[in-house]
Amino acid sequence: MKIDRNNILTILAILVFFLFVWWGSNHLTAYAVRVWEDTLIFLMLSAGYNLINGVTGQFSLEPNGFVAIGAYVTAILILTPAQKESMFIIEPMVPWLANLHMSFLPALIIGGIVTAFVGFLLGFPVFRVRGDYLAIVTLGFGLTIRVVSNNTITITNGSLGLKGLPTYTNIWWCAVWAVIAMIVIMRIVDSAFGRAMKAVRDDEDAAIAMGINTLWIKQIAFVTAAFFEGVGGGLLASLITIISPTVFTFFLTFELLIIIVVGGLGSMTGTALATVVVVWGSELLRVVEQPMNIFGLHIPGIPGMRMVVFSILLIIMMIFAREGIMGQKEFSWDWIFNKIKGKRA
Amino acid sequence: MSEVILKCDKLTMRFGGLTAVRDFSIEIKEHMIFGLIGPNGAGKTTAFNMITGNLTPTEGKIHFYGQDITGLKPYKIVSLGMARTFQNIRLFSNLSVLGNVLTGFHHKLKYNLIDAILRTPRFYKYENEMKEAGMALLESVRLADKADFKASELPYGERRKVEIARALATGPKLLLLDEPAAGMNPQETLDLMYFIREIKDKFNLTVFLIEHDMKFVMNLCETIAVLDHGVKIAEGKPEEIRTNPDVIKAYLGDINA
Amino acid sequence: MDLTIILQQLVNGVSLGSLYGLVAIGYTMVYGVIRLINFAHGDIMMVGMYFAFTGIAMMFLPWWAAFLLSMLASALVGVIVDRVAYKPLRNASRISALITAIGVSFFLENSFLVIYGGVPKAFPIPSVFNGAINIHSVIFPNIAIITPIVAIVFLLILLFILHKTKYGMAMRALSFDIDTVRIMGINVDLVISLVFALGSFLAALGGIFWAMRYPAINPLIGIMPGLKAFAAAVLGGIGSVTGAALGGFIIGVTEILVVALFPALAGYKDAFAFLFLIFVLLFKPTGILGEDLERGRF
Amino acid sequence: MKRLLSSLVAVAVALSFLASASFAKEIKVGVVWPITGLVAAFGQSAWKGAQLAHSMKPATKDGCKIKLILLDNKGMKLETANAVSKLITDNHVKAIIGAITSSNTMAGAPIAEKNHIPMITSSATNPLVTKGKKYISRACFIDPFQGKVAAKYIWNNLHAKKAAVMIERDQDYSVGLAHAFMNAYKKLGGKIVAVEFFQSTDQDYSAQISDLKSKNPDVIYMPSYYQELALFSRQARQYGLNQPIMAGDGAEAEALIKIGGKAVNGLTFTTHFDPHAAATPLTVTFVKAFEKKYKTSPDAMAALGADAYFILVNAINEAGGCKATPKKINYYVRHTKDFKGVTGVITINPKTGNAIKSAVIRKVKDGKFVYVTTVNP
Amino acid sequence: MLKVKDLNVYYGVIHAVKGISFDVPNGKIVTLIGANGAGKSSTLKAIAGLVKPKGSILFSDKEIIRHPAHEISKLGVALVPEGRRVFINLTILENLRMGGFNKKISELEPLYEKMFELFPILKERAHQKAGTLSGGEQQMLAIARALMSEPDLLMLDEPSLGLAPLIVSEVFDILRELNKQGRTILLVEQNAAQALKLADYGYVLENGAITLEGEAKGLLENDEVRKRYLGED
Repeated sequence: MKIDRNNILTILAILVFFLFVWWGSNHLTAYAVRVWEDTLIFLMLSAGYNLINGVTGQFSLEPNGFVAIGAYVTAILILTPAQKESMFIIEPMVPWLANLHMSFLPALIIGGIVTAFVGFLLGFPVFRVRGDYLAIVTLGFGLTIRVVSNNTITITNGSLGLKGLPTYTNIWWCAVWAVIAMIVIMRIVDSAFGRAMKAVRDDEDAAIAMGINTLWIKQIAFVTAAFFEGVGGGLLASLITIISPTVFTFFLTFELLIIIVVGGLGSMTGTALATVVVVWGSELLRVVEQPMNIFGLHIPGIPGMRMVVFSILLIIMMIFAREGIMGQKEFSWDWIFNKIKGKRA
Repeated sequence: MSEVILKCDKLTMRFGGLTAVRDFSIEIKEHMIFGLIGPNGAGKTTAFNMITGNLTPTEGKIHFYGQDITGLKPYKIVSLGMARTFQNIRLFSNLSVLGNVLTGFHHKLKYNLIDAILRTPRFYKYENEMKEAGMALLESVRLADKADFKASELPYGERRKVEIARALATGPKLLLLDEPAAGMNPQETLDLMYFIREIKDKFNLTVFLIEHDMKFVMNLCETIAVLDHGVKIAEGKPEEIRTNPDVIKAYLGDINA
Repeated sequence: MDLTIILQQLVNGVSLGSLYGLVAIGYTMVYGVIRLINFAHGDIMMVGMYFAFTGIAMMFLPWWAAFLLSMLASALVGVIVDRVAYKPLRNASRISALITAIGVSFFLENSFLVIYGGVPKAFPIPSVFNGAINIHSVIFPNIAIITPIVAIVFLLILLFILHKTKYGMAMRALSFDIDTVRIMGINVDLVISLVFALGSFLAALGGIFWAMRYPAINPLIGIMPGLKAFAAAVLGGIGSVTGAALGGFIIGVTEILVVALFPALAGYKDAFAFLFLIFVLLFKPTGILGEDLERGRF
Repeated sequence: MKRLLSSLVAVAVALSFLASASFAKEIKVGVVWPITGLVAAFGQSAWKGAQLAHSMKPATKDGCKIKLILLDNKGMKLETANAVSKLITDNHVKAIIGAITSSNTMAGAPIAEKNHIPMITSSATNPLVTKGKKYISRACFIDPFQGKVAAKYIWNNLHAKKAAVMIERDQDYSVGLAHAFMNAYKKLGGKIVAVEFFQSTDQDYSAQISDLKSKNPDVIYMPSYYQELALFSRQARQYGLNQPIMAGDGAEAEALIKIGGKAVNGLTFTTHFDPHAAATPLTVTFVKAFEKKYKTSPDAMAALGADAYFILVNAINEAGGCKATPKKINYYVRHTKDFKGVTGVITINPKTGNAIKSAVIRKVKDGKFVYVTTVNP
Repeated sequence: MLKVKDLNVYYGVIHAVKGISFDVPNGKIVTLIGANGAGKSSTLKAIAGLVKPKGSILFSDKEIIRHPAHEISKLGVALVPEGRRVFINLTILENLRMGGFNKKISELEPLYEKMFELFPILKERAHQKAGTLSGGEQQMLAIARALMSEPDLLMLDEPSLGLAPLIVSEVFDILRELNKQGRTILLVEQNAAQALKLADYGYVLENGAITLEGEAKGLLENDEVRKRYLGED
């Protein structure tokens, strides 16, 4: 890596971030830490998702499927053989998986790699279609993963799911992985590969005419996204300690979609901001379900109102502010310095 | 004197029951400017798309420098040395002018994904090399001062030039231009004509273009083929085409009317 | 597996398929005119079920009146959804519109959850639709026979509207180009509202018949049939009404027959529609009867 | 956009202060139940029960007010974990009631366990929920017990030697209970002649029914929820499959009879309580109050929700009202002995946290649920 | 008949038409010429109500600016859009029916007859899909479709685009004929030579503003126009 102003600033920013993590893990309430853990995992998931949806412009709806794969693989690897034996009450687990056991880091990485490989295989059929068709086909993939995990009982334990996973995930795991994901993805975006991805997004036929193997470029984005979504799934699995086919529903994809749109499609720094806004916002929205007194007026808590308000806010945002926070722009040091010097961005 | 670089042999393209192009044969020699004319819907763009690999001909063969390229993927054909522009200018609107040009280098990229992620010396070396080459190319088409502009911010005429520069970045031997003068006024068209001649010499190109503007084609091209309803009805030097009775009947009408 | 069972299953499949078809028509028409996957369409099914439920169980209307009112009210909901949420986004990118549609879907689900509660309601089945008939010891539930008939009748009515009335013609023209329809002196927003009304009307009809097959309704009940109906619409060729109906029949029949013939695969039933869809898209990207709506790429 | 969001956040923060401002002498109890999402029905029902129980007993003996804070988990695991965490660290609750389903409860349990906050679940019946946990207890019996009760009833009372099982493949509740039943039934000497699978929201059971007809069991055990049970019963009777059907506690809902009509007549199921076969005096007062307030009889979810609350209040009482520490509360929850709750007499095993209590068998007769018998552990 | 005053069209930040004013008198042919991106099409779209402009557009002394497009059409303004835009998925007859959407059923039959008289080619193929027509035939259909509403003002956006020179002259002949029958025409063209030969009056648009105007004959003689738009040195 070159030692120049921007890289030094980036390293400093990362150090400050970890300092915040260190401070937070000691001073924030367990609940706040918990929500920050969610935020960081979601940041990793949505950064990957934005690479394929925002940067490469391939509107796909598969992340819940990828997250599920990563979660299952990691969970299977970190459970002890004894735990698995007691859990698989319908049919015993296939022996070669039942006896596999390893520590968290290799399990996460294998989870990511397996997911990436599935993404790679999936890419060939799905990228033969474009636009809305791609959306619906990838949506079907997420659904298929759920159906498969319900039925491959000797691997996934069917609807009973995998329970009592060891809780390795903590704020440090989340923070380090989120930073790795952001660095890797932003570096891909800021390279010839990223340019090719944007070219595919802006005009796929013209990109082909430039000699770009667009299938390959889409695959790079897809597989990278799949890897980080798989790792994120592993982190989530160990965080919530129990996974079953119903955990990773379309709602997860939908939340990620909201994040990348709020942040601005194609903008990674926007995604980071939006992750914080959306994850914390939806926690803060719990207020609307609590009974409250406003100026002496008693409003009883209406269960379910949170989701109603959430969806209304989303619709309003799409109508009035659909560019998101950052648009397609990216926060960068050059941009700041130019801003300070008053130059054209 | 010069070698045949593109040879189309009885190309036929059918869409369902419709035959868009029938038995289309041409030969293009090195360093010539070849024009293909005909009304909308005559099959010109279809012929183009077959040559660039966007469509696979139902029948017939295409040879490029003697190599059979029929049915090859478009990006492979580009790497063999053939580049194109589009009728309605298709730039990457959210990339800068330089970024647009750099995409043309992608097919001969010299670093891999790992280099990009780890920011290896190789990454910096070739990334800088590419940027320099891109700037040099923009310099040579007199667009260097616009390198940082978004492609969508440029006026029409310059966008066309950027599109051509982008195609040049792929390092073509044969450049295919789809109605380059569409939407330009006579003054701009004239500029474009000089521009095409200039880059042809500078980059040692062969040019194959589709056009409507008769004056443009007649002045620029050495050989012209005329397509009508998917069939080539004439081929020859501009003055031959101008006086060819078939062409007059099917296409030109009384040109001085 | 003997022949009577196959026959039974076939009738069943046709009945299920015609429901998918009814819902798929709304997807295909909306997509045809404004290029939007109306994610909330499955939820309109749910809205139809709840309205009909309210009519019969709470307002004590005769069933036919409740059904009709429910379908009309659902049509109105469809129109309102379009006017409020989709119309401001006509010129926005497709992804914005699609996300809005997902937002509308969540809004409908959750507001019905707040209004009616999450406890599934028992949908009252009018006696006409209850019971079964016995033909040569093969038993056909009444509902399985009535459903396809109703579906075909409404499909024919719809085709008549599309091909023999001037507003139907305007709808077909819209699927080609909105601005040009506008300069013909046609109030395009009105036509789009009509499309939403027709689609939602049929979705509510589909919903009501769905509720009579599975009479425990909850606010999330529309999601799955909605997705499958969309798959049916794409399979049949999006933009084509007959294609949507055909796609619905195909998905319904294969879903039931595969389960009947290969019980081991029964668990994969819900994924089946999508695998089928992927397969079709790979070999015929525009679906069975579809035309290429993206025509003119070069 | 940014301005919109920041002002929204500001309003939210201000409101949350208003909402959480408290003055009275009180002790906070968190409730994590699904109010939205796929299993919202159960959460809403349990919440009704708990609210009623709260109105019946809003404070401890020494006048310490109980404040219930309900958080919706949407039936999702991640949300459950967040909600439990929030209740503990933001709301400073001393104990938690939740969550409805076993898997959601298990997602929240490790956090309660780590923070030493007692958590009592009203209706998570999977044995793994409390396994190895010191702070997790439950107000309901566990699946193996319910399965055993059903097996015994079929073997002893129905004298059935051959049973078929219908399993709802994608519901862990159904899969778990079915296996508990099969193990118990086989131990008694019974024979499982067929195992059929189906899925939630399946509309058509004709394939399974024709298979069952050919296997000719004496009884069909179908541990599933009421919608599927009602639909299956209707079609089974329509297609001439007339064997008795036995089910688990998921059967209990008015909708079973509304949907099933005559076809569910005779359907028998194991459950937690019967509102009209009073097990304790509390049953009578609770059912009466419930019927007065909600114009309907409480279902098992509501009764269990109330019981979870009553057990907790009882423990808080013992632990010293407002002065109670979570640790003490947990001690008394775990040492609940012969507590006369709504669903019967409850004793909690101090070691496992599982409730030891009787199960009730009810059946449908002439369009009504009627009491059959009580099976003691 | 049409009086445009200080017309401005914005697309986001792009100022496409910058305060132009012009008149189209009754019974005349007026042409707007200029290069691609000069704002010609935007002007027509603004008049037709397809984009939201600022300024004033008086049609038969009635302010129609910001009226919805279908209202403007009903007042008697018809547009033949750029690229023809015939409904390729409808038959030729249906295309005509779309043009006469607001006509009573009884009024339609004579109008069809009139169109078939004007464009005999359409009659032969009345029941074919418009997509099967050639470019020139589609242009005829687009004009016929516009005429079905019996407009007082007929606007055409680049009718010569992409047509063989032979067909172009045919189309212009028809316009001349229509004008003789009393139709007022506003024509936007890049093919300046043809357009000026046909028109009574011309305006030259450049970068969204009018730089020259005058009798068409006069403009044809103008050196500047000859150099820039007719390509003559």
